[in-house]
Amino acid sequence: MVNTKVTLSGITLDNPIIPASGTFGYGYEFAEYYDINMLGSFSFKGTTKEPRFGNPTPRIAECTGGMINSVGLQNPGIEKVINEELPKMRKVFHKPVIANISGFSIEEYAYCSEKIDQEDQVGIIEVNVSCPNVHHGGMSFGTSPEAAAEVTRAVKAVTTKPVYIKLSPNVTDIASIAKACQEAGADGISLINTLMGMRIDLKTGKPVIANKMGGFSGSAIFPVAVRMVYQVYEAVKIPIIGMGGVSSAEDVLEMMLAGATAVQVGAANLVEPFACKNIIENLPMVMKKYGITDLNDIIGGAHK
Amino acid sequence: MVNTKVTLSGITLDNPIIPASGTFGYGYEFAEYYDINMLGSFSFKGTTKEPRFGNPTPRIAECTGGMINSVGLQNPGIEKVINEELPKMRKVFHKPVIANISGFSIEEYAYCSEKIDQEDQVGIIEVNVSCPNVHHGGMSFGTSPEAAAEVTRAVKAVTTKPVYIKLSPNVTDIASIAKACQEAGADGISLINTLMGMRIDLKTGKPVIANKMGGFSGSAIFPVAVRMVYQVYEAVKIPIIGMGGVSSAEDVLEMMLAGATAVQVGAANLVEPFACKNIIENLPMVMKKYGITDLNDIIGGAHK
Amino acid sequence: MKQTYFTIIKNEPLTSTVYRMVLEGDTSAITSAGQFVNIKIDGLFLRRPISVCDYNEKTVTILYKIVGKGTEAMKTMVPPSQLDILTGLGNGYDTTKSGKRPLLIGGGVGVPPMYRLAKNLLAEEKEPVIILGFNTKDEAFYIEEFEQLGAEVLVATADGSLGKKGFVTDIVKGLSDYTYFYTCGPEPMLKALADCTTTSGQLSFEERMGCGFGACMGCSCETKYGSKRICKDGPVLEKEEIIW
Amino acid sequence: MKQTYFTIIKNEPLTSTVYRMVLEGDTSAITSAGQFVNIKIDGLFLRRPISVCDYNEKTVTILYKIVGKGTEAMKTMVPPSQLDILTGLGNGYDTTKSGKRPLLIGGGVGVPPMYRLAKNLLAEEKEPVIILGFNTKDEAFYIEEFEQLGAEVLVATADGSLGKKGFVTDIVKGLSDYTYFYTCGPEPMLKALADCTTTSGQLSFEERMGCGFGACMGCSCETKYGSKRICKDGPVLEKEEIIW
Ligand SMILES: Cc1cc2nc3c(=O)[nH]c(=O)nc-3n(C[C@H](O)[C@H](O)[C@H](O)COP(=O)(O)OP(=O)(O)OC[C@H]3O[C@@H](n4cnc5c(N)ncnc54)[C@H](O)[C@@H]3O)c2cc1C
Ligand SMILES: Cc1cc2nc3c(=O)[nH]c(=O)nc-3n(C[C@H](O)[C@H](O)[C@H](O)COP(=O)(O)OP(=O)(O)OC[C@H]3O[C@@H](n4cnc5c(N)ncnc54)[C@H](O)[C@@H]3O)c2cc1C
Ligand SMILES: Cc1cc2nc3c(=O)[nH]c(=O)nc-3n(C[C@H](O)[C@H](O)[C@H](O)COP(=O)(O)O)c2cc1C
Ligand SMILES: Cc1cc2nc3c(=O)[nH]c(=O)nc-3n(C[C@H](O)[C@H](O)[C@H](O)COP(=O)(O)O)c2cc1C
Ligand code: FES
Ligand code: FES
Repeated sequence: MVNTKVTLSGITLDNPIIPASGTFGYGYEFAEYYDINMLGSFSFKGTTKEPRFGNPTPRIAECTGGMINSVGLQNPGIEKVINEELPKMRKVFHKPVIANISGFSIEEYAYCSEKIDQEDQVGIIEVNVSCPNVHHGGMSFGTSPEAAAEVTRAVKAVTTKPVYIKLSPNVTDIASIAKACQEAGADGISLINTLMGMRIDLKTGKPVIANKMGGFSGSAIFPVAVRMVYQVYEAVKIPIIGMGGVSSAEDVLEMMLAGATAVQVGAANLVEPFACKNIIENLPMVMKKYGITDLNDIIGGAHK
Repeated sequence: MVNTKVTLSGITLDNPIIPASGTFGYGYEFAEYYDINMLGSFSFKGTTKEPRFGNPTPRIAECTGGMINSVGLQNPGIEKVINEELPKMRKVFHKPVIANISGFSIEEYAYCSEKIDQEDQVGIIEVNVSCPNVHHGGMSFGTSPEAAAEVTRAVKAVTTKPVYIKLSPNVTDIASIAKACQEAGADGISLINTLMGMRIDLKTGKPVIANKMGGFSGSAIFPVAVRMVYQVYEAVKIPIIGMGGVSSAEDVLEMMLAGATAVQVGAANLVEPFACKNIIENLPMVMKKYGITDLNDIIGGAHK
Repeated sequence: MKQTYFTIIKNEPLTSTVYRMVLEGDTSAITSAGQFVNIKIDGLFLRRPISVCDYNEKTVTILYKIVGKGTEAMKTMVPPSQLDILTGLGNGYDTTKSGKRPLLIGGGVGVPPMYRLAKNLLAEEKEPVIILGFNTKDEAFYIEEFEQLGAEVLVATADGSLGKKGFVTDIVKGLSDYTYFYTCGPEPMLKALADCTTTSGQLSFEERMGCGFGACMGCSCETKYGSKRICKDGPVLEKEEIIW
Repeated sequence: MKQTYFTIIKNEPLTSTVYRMVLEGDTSAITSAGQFVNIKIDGLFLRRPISVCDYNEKTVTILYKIVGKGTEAMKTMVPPSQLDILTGLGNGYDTTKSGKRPLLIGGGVGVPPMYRLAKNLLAEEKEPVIILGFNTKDEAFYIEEFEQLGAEVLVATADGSLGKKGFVTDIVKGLSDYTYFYTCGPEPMLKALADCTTTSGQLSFEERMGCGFGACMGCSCETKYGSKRICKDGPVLEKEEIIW
C-alpha cells in the first residue's frame, strides 16, 4: 500500500491530482464520463465579477506538444456561478473545491473572493493574477511583485479560507513575485499559468487566434513549469500547487520532486477526457516502480 | 522562379536560413555531410574572452518536442577562435558569417567584439546577452533594458560591423528590451535564445542536468518565439533574426510573417543533421504552395 | 461521449483531396445525423473533429478533405490500424421539425453529414431534396450515393462543370415548395442560405476546437439565447438564434 | 556519418530486459568496433545512441536494454518497420595497440561492442580473452555467441549465479599475461579497471548526447589532452588520458 494523501493548508486530498481551472468547467461535463469524486479536488473555471463572453473566435490553435487558447475568461459572472453553477457542481462533487478568481481591478478580486469565501464547498481560493488574455494597464497583475502582493493583501483582508495566488510564467523573476505574495499573506502558490504564445496561419498570413496571442499550455511547457516550481520552492515556505504540461503519473512525481505539494492537470483533460482518472489509477503503480511509498516523502526531493 | 534572397543590414543572403549559434560548431562538422555554402549564413559557437570548458555533464536532457542543454558556452576563447577556428572555417564556408559573442562583463563583450570585428569573414556580430547558464550578479545582461543597452553601446563603440543583440525570452517585457537596444545603436535583434527549463530524473530524484537548469529549445518553444518576434517587430524598426523551434520551411515562413527578416535553426540541426539543407531545398516549393514569389513580401505580413 | 479505439477497415480517395474512411468499433454513443467524432492523430496535440457521414451498429463512415497536417496523416493510414476516437459529440440535426419536404444543402466538406440526415428523413417517409455545391466537377463526391438513397439530388458547381453553374443559393432561390432546411458548409454559404431561405432551418457550424466535448469554452459563439459551445450545444444551430 | 533508413529484420529478447535488433540498410559508414549508431524514435526529440554489436555489408546488429521511453518503444517495433538512423558515429577501438593477448571486458550493456571487437582481433590472429560481467545469471546474454567465436570467455556475476562470484575486476586481478585491455560498461567499472589493470587500454564512455556527431558540445569531458567530445573524439578514450 502506498500513501497518495497530501495536505494543502489543512485540507487533506485523497491524492494530489487536481484538474486545472478552465479545462474542467464546473465538473459536470466530466461527471458524465466518470465519477469525479476520485479527484483530489478540482479548480473550477475562472470567475469574474461580471459575466464575460470572452474573446472572439478562433480561440484555439495547435502547437507541437500543446495548444494555445484565448478563451479570455468566459464565465457567467460571480452571481450566476454561486447561484447556478455551484449547486449543480455540488451534486457531482462532494469534496472541497478550488475557486479560481480573476479580476480587472484590486476591488474586483476582493469582491469576488469575499463572495466565494462564503460558499461551503470552496476549500481554497485560487487567485489568478496571470491570465495573459486580459490586460490592465498593459500587463497583468502577475508581472510585478508589488501588484501581486497588493492583490494578495486585498483578498486576504476579506476572506477566511486559504488563498493561493496563481502566477504567470511570463516574467523575468518568478521567485521574487512568489516571495512578495508570501509576505503579503498568501497561503500557497499555484503555478504556472500559460506561456504567452502565437501561431500564424500560412494560408491567411494572419494570426490563427482572433486575439492574436493566447496562452500556450500542454506537455511542451512542462520543463518551464518544473523549473519555476523548483525556483519558487527555494524562495517560499508556503505550499505550491504545480502545473503546466502534466499528463502522466510520472509527470506528477517530477512536479512533486521539484517542490509541488499537489499538481494540476490542464490541457491534457481536453485531449484525453480521462486523463486525470488515468493518472490517479496509474499513480500507485508508478510510485512502486520508483520505490515511493508516501508521496509526502518526495515533495521538494530534488532540492536535497 | 521564387526569390529567397533577403538582406540584413546591407548583407544579402541567398536565403534566410542560418544555423543558430551552438548547434553548428564552426561549420566544418557539417561541411563533411553537405556543402554548407548553400546556407544563407551561419552563426558560430558563442565566443568568450577566455577558453571555457563549460558546465559539468550531464548537460543534455530530453523534453517533449525539445531538449535542454547546459553546455555553458564551451569554446576555446577568442584568440584560438581567431587563430585556429576561423581559418578552418574559411575553407568550408565562403560567405559572411555571424560571430556570436558572449561575456561576463561589459568589458569582455567589448573586448571580444572589437577583436572579431577585424575578421574579414565576419559579416555580423551577434551579441548574446541571454545565455541562461552564466550569471552575472544573478541574472543575465538580457533581463533588463538598461543592461542590454549598456552592452550594445559598449560593443557599438568599438566595432564597425552590424551588431545584432541576441535576446533572452526569460523576461516579462521583451519589447522594451529590444527597444532599448535599438536606441543604444543596435543594427538588429536576434531572438529567441533558450527558455530556462528543468527536468528531474525519477530514478535519482535529482535534476537530470548537472547544473540543475538549462536552456530549453526545439519545436516546443516555437509558439513563444513567434509571439516574441511579433512583439519585437511592433516595437523596433531594425531587422529581426527570428529563431526558436524552427524545423521546417513552413516554420520559416511563419517566423517571417511574424516579422523576421532571416531565421535561425538551432536544436533541429542536432537531431536532423540535414535540417538546414532540407529546409533550403523545400523552401521554394512551400513558397509556391502559399503563393509567395518573393520572401521579402511576407516579412511582418501578419501585422497588416 | 465515448472514448474508444476504432479499426480502420477502409480508407480510399473519392476525389484528389477528399477521402472516405470506414472505421469499425463501438458506435453506441452516436445518436443522430450531424454529430461528429474527434480523432487523435499521433504527433498532434489536438484531436481533429470530423462529421459522421453514416454509421451502423459496428461501423462509422467519415469523409475528410486533406487540408493540413492531421488530414495529411489520415490519408496515409492503412487498414487495420487503430485510431483513438471520441464519438457521439455534438447535438446533431433534429428531424422532427423538417416537415414533409425539407431541403438538405451541403457545400464541400459540409456534404458528409447530409448523407445520414437524408437516410433518416427518408426512413421517416419524408421527401428531402438534396442540394450539393462544389467548386468544380473534379471536386464533387457522393452524388451517386445520395441518388442511390432515392432522393432528389440537385448539384451546383461554381464553374458550371457539373449541374447548375453557380452556388447552392442559386438553386435554393428557384425553389418554393420546401418545408424546412438543413445545411452544413462554409460559413459564407450558411449566411447566404439563412438570408435566401423562406423557411426556418438548422445550420451546422465549424469552429477551432480545444476539446470537442464542452469543457474548454474554446468554440463558443454568441447566439440570441446566450453563448453556446459549437461542440456541445451545436454544431447545429437554428436559423432564428444565430447572430451573424 | 550517414543518415539512412534501416529496415528492422529481427527484434527479439535475449533476457527479460535486453533485446537484439538486426537492421538492414547502408552500413558503409561503419568502420570499426566500438562505434555507435543514433536512432530516431517517433515522438521523442533526441535520438538514442546504441553501440554497434556487429555489422556486415548489409546489416547491423544492436543489443539494447529497456530502461526508458525510447528503449520501451524500440521493444515494440516489428519487422519490417523502418528506422531513421545515423551510422558511423564515434572513433571506435583501435586494434593496432592490442598486442597478442588483449583482455576484452564488457559489463552489462557494455558487452555488445566487445563482440565485433573480438571478431576483429581474432581475424587479426590475436588471442583475446573475453571477460563478461552481469548482475545475475538471468541478466546474462551473448556468452554462447562469444564462445562460438572461438575465444576464451570468463564470466563474473555479482551474486555468483553464473561464473565467478564478484566483479570483472576480480577476474582481471587474477590475470597477468595480458598485453592490453579494451572495455565498455558502467563508469564505476571502467574506473575500477583503470585502477587494477597493469597494461594500457581503451575504455568506452557513455554520456547524455544532444547530437552524437560532434556539433553541440553536449557530451564533452575533460581529458589530460584537453576537452573531448565523447560522441566524436570518443566514446573510446585511452587509459592514460582520462581524468577520473
Ligand atoms: C464539427 C466539425 C465537423 C467537421 N467535419 C468535417 C468533415 O466531415 N470533413 C472534413 O473534411 N472536415 C471537417 N471539419 C473540418 C476539419 O476538422 C478540419 O479540416 C481538420 O481539423 C483540419 O485538420 P488538419 O490537421 O488537416 O489541418 P490544420 O490546418 O493543420 O489544422 C490545424 C488546426 O486547425 C483546426 N482546423 C483547421 N481547419 C478547421 C476547420 N475548418 N474547422 C475547425 N477546425 C479547423 C484543426 O482542428 C487543428 O486544430 C469539421 C470541423 C468541425 C468543427
Ligand atoms: C555511445 C553510447 C553507446 C551506447 N550503447 C548502448 C548499447 O549498446 N546498448 C544499450 O542498451 N544502451 C546503450 N547506451 C545507453 C543508451 O543510449 C540509453 O540506455 C538509452 O538512450 C536510453 O533511452 P531511453 O529513452 O530508453 O531512456 P530514458 O531514460 O527515457 O532516456 C532519456 C534520455 O537520457 C539519455 N540516456 C539515458 N540513459 C543514458 C545512458 N546510459 N547514456 C547516455 N544517455 C542516456 C537518453 O539518450 C535520453 O536522451 C549507449 C549510450 C551511449 C552514449
Ligand atoms: C482552455 C483553457 C482555459 C483556461 N482558463 C483558465 C482560467 O480561467 N483561470 C486560470 O487561472 N487558468 C486558466 N487556464 C490555465 C490552466 O489552468 C493552467 O494553468 C495552464 O493551462 C497550464 O497547465 P497545462 O499545461 O496542464 O494546461 C486555462 C487553460 C486552458 C488550456
Ligand atoms: C546545444 C546548444 C548550444 C547553444 N549555444 C549557444 C551559444 O553559444 N550562443 C548563443 O547565443 N546561443 C546558443 N544556443 C541557443 C541557440 O542558438 C538558439 O537561440 C536556441 O536554441 C533556440 O533555437 P532552437 O529552438 O532552434 O534551438 C545554444 C543552443 C543549443 C541547443
Ligand atoms: S471545443 Fe472545448 S468547449 Fe467546445
Ligand atoms: S553529443 Fe553533440 S557534441 Fe557530442
